[in-house]
Amino acid sequence: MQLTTAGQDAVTPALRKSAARRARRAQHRRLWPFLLPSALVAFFILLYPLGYAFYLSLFNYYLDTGASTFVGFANYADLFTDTRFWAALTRTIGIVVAAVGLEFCVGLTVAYGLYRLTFGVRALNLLMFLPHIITPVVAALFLKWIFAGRWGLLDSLFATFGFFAPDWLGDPAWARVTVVLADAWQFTPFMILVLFAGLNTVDPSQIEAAQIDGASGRQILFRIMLPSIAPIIAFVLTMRMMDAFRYFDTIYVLTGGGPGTATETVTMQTYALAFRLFQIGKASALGVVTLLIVLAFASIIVATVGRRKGRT
Amino acid sequence: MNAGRFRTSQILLFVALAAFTAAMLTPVVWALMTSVKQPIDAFAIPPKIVFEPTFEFHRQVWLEKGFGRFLLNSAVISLATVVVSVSIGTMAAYALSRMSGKAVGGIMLALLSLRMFPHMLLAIPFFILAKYLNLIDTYPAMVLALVAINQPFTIWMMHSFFVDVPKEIDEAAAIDGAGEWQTFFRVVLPIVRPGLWVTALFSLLLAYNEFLFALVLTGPHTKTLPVAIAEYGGEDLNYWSLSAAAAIAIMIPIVLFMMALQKHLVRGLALGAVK
Amino acid sequence: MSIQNPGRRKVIQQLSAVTLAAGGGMGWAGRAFAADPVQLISHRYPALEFWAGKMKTAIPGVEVNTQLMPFDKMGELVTIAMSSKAPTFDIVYVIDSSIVSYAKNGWLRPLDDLWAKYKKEFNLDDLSPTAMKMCTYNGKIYALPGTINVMMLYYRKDVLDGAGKAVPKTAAEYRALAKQLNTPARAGTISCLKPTDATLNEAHWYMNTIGQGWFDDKWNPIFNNERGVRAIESLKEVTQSAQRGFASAANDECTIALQQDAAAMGLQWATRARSVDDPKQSRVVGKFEWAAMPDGHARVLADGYAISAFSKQDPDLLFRIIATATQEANMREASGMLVPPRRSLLQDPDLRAKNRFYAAAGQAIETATPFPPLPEFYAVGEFISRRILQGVTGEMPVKQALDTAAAETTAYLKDRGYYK
Amino acid sequence: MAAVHLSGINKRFGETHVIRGVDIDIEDGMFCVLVGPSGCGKSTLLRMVAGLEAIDEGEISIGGTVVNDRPPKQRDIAMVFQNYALYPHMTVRENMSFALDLAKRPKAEIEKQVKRAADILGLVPYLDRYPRQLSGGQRQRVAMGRAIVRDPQVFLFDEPLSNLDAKLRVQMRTEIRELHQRLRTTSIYVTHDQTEAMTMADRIVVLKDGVVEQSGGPLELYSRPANTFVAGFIGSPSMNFMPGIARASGGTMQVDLGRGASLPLPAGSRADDGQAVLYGVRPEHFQLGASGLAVEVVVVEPTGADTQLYCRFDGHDVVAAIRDCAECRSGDRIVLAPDSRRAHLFDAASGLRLIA
Repeated sequence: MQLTTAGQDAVTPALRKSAARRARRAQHRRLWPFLLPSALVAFFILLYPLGYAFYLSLFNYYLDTGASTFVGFANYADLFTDTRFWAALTRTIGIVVAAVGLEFCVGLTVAYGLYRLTFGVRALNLLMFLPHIITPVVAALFLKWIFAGRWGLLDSLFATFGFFAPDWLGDPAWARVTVVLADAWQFTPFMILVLFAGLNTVDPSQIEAAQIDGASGRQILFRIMLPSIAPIIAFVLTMRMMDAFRYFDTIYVLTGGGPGTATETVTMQTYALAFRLFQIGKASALGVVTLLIVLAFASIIVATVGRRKGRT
Repeated sequence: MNAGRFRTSQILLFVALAAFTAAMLTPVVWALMTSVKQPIDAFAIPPKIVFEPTFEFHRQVWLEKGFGRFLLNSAVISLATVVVSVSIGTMAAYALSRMSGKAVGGIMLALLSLRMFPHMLLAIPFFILAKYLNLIDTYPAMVLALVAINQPFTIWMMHSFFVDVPKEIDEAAAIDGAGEWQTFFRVVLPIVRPGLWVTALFSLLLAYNEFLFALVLTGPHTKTLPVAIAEYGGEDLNYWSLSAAAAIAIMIPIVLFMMALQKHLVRGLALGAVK
Repeated sequence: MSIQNPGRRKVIQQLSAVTLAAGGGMGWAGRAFAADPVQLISHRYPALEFWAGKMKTAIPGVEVNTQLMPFDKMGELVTIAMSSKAPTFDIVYVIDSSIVSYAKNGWLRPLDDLWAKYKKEFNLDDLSPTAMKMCTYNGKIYALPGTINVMMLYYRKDVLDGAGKAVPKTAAEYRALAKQLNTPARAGTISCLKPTDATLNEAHWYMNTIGQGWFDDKWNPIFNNERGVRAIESLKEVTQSAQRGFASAANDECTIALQQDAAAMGLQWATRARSVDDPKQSRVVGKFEWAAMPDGHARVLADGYAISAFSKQDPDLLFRIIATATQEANMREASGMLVPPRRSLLQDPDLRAKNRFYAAAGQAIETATPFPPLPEFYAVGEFISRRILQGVTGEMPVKQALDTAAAETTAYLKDRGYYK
Repeated sequence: MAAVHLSGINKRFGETHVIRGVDIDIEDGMFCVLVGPSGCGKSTLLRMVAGLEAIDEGEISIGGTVVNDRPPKQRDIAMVFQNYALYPHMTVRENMSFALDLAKRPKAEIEKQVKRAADILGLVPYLDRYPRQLSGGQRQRVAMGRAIVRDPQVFLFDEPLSNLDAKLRVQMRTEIRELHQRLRTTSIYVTHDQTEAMTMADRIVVLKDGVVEQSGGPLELYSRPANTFVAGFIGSPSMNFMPGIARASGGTMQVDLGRGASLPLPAGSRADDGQAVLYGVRPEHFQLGASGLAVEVVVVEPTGADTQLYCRFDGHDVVAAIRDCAECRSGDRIVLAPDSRRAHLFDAASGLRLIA
């Protein structure tokens, strides 16, 4: 047998690349049929409206009369000079950060509690999940009965003892808190479930090793378990962040964005633009801007946690 | 470890978690009570814990307001959505998990952005599309819309399960003589079955509870429960009691479903859940 | 096929259509209803539910499908459907503000011909001119009124008597009284300032009694003039004596406050009068009395039914359905739930005796002021109500808030072709 | 059964050229082991034979048919994976019968084949268990069973023993070998472990950086390594290489290792005067003697059968495996005499064996 050398580079790089590409394409061709149905649905039913929305965002288009003129990026320019938009955006980010943060902290605490608990876990887990399965429109109604001024459960309960609790929905600062609590009520269960499942994936031998090294329960949680479920954390945070940005139904029912504009989020403003002012072009522009902002946030989360994962 | 102390700490932990659960359930329990109270008691100050229950509103919901039909609509639409969405989403997720190259990352990110777009802006094009296809107030319109908005989540979720299946399994199947479809259906899919249940549950939740598209795309023949409930949004307190009664009713099927699936749920999430 | 009888075959058919759609891409069978039923979309409150019921049986053999829902949801749905010229709805519930905007958009069919044709048969001349004025746009009739709804003063006779106070005659008296009656357990008055419709309704009274109204005759905003600012300042002052949670209260929340003895008086719709006397809802049955709002100028509206310009049904048939459902006899039957828009009924001694609020309602209607007949009023109301709320909650000085609203309103109206 | 021929195989992953013009001929019924350090391309080659990796250039034929463009299922091969790749949701029986089932073979035949394979591998008691209920060795057997039932033309093994513990590995090694004796199916076996290669192969192919360094029978590679890489890779402990200069003195060539040590040329080799060379001696080819390398013992490791001495010579480590050397202690100075009939000489620059 011959000793062969690397001297067969007579093949041009282009040819080489095309061979590799051909192989990959063959592999992809076999997988295409799997993608096709979903791609069709995504294209016709999602991408098309999305593209259409972007197209509309270039017009000064009134939904009610159908009057429309091409304005280029004027809608975007208008948005960026609109103080109401900036206020709504800052407020939205505040609400999203507070809500998702609260959900994560409570979710993690409870998930860890469930993880440590040795009995009754399944029943508690199921019961805790209930708020998450309630239809959002109805969930908002349920919460209104709790938080409404005077005759709401909280207020009237406190009043029974001659103590007047904060005006949950009527005070601008408290209204923001209430809106955050409302979101947390509905989505902390989701956090708990996912994080609990995540904690259960941690290799027990790692934990035992840490115990032998003398780590405390808290150290084990923060130094061993959390780093090893970092991708799960990234997943729930991203998912929640994206959905919280679209947070609408509950706010609409609870405060309608009020008092004043205290709880008006970007999506509330989109709604107002589209269905009150019929400025569908502007609303679409706002939708596109929202999408880009959220995409940026999502990339940051994924990148940060992704890097952490690389380190551990 | 001191067994006694261990026991005490377990009980304390249980009590704390039970208290948390109770707090979380308060609005639900309160709504349940509201549904069996006359409005005069439901919104009394101070709140009434002891009252004479009335099943008037539950009776009305089912016997007079035709919620049985809406439940049927909801069931048909959400089950069809789950079946279609999970099957095509799973296929796509499998393909994406087995493809390489930059395009895949791009597709996944594009899917994410579809999830982020405000739904109310999709409602209008959806309506126009459905009108054009003459599908307003039909099941297919609603199912298609739900499948579409469900795709990103389904694909992301299933993708995370599929990437956990070692590629050697596919290769072994290929060598055993399985084609792509056989590999998918007979080998890879059964392995991720717990994940399939989780994805199905969340898709079901989304479809069952979807409101906005249902409002726009359904009509008298296909109206779903959330829309039916929201139609009793206000302007009379009896409507609130009806909403409460209907809301309690709408939860029951999902609760039962959850109970049946709970074992798969935690296991499924633990299996993949984007490890 | 009716809603109540689902018809298993239909379900199975549609299920298989779904499967078909899933398997066969875009090629599926559409739906094919034999004789399309008439579609009604309407807001829901008890009186409207009553009308909807009557429409179903109005013409024997004609099936009427009804969709009743909250006002804003209905608005979204109608906007989406009508803006794409969809024949989804045949009969559409409208109020004064939607009549002008829908009519301007060309979404409604003028009814003058049908009106003339059926005037005799349904005694349409008896309909109140106030109501008919609100059903008219650019000289054409667009809707048949079912109700005339007006906001009036609800007050607790027992509480006023106990405090030795009389029913307030002026806005200033009202303000002072609210302050005097206010206690932690029972607010001096109700205030309903949930964005945005409720705010507009309530501010309307202040803007027309203390202020000089919303617009001048060229549609220039005047609500931010000196008196307008004073009007909103007064509103802000009154909210000091309003029930807790007023900032997120709409009609329902306010009604509960009245029913549960949590407020002594307030501005509320006439259609709610019955519910404070309903023992299943109210703790204060028989204790409320009513009057026109001090200084008049409360909001009044007509609600009724219009025919979609895109309907494929016979307009004659649709008109007859509406007219039959809202005929005099039915109005008499529904008298407790609504204020009938017929002169004869409003004056009817029987009905007046049965419904304690009729006298006050009649008076209120006479002194009331409708919304400006600006088709875009509902739209610019978005700016105006938000800014008013910012003024009331202290996010912004009232003057600044109203000026901002005025600027936004002008810009919006200008973009829509005004002031040329 | 069939012969397998690889000719002119090239493969690149992006910019990396992982297989560079490889030619291998494997005769029918032969057990061929591809061995080399990790990253040498041996697994890639195997996967190309299996059809799991595309071939950029060159040709692979099985049983005389070029299979380049055939998917795995048309190549009539079976493969055992490093992590076994058992189907976790199938029982042992189902795992083994899956391929036949896909091929739509009659039920009775499938039954018979599974039975046969289970008998051979001692899996009969485990047929209805799931992979997760089996030990590592048992899983390994199932993976083999899955290959056997197919009765393929070629068996492919991708480091099948690397996940097993040492004892089991030795045992399975023998079993695989026995199996091959019995079935005589052409087999290609990939490993990084030269011991496995030596003990199992009919023919070994040593790969490094995508190039075949040498191929041949185990003993051929052991006694006549073509270059220093193969010489160092095959055999355990590794061959000692001592740098030196070839010098002609008195009509014979000597290798001058410095420090006054000078050794005769190994048998059958030649060198030019003044050529820089490497003198290679396997540890087991040293003896204690009077003339040779004077070294200092650093560590003594008795293994029972022999004693391994880790020594120092002129700044190099030298390892010797000596029979019966109980009396050596670390720090001792001893003289190691290489057996020049079994020593090797390589060119210091190219690493190639210098042959007379």
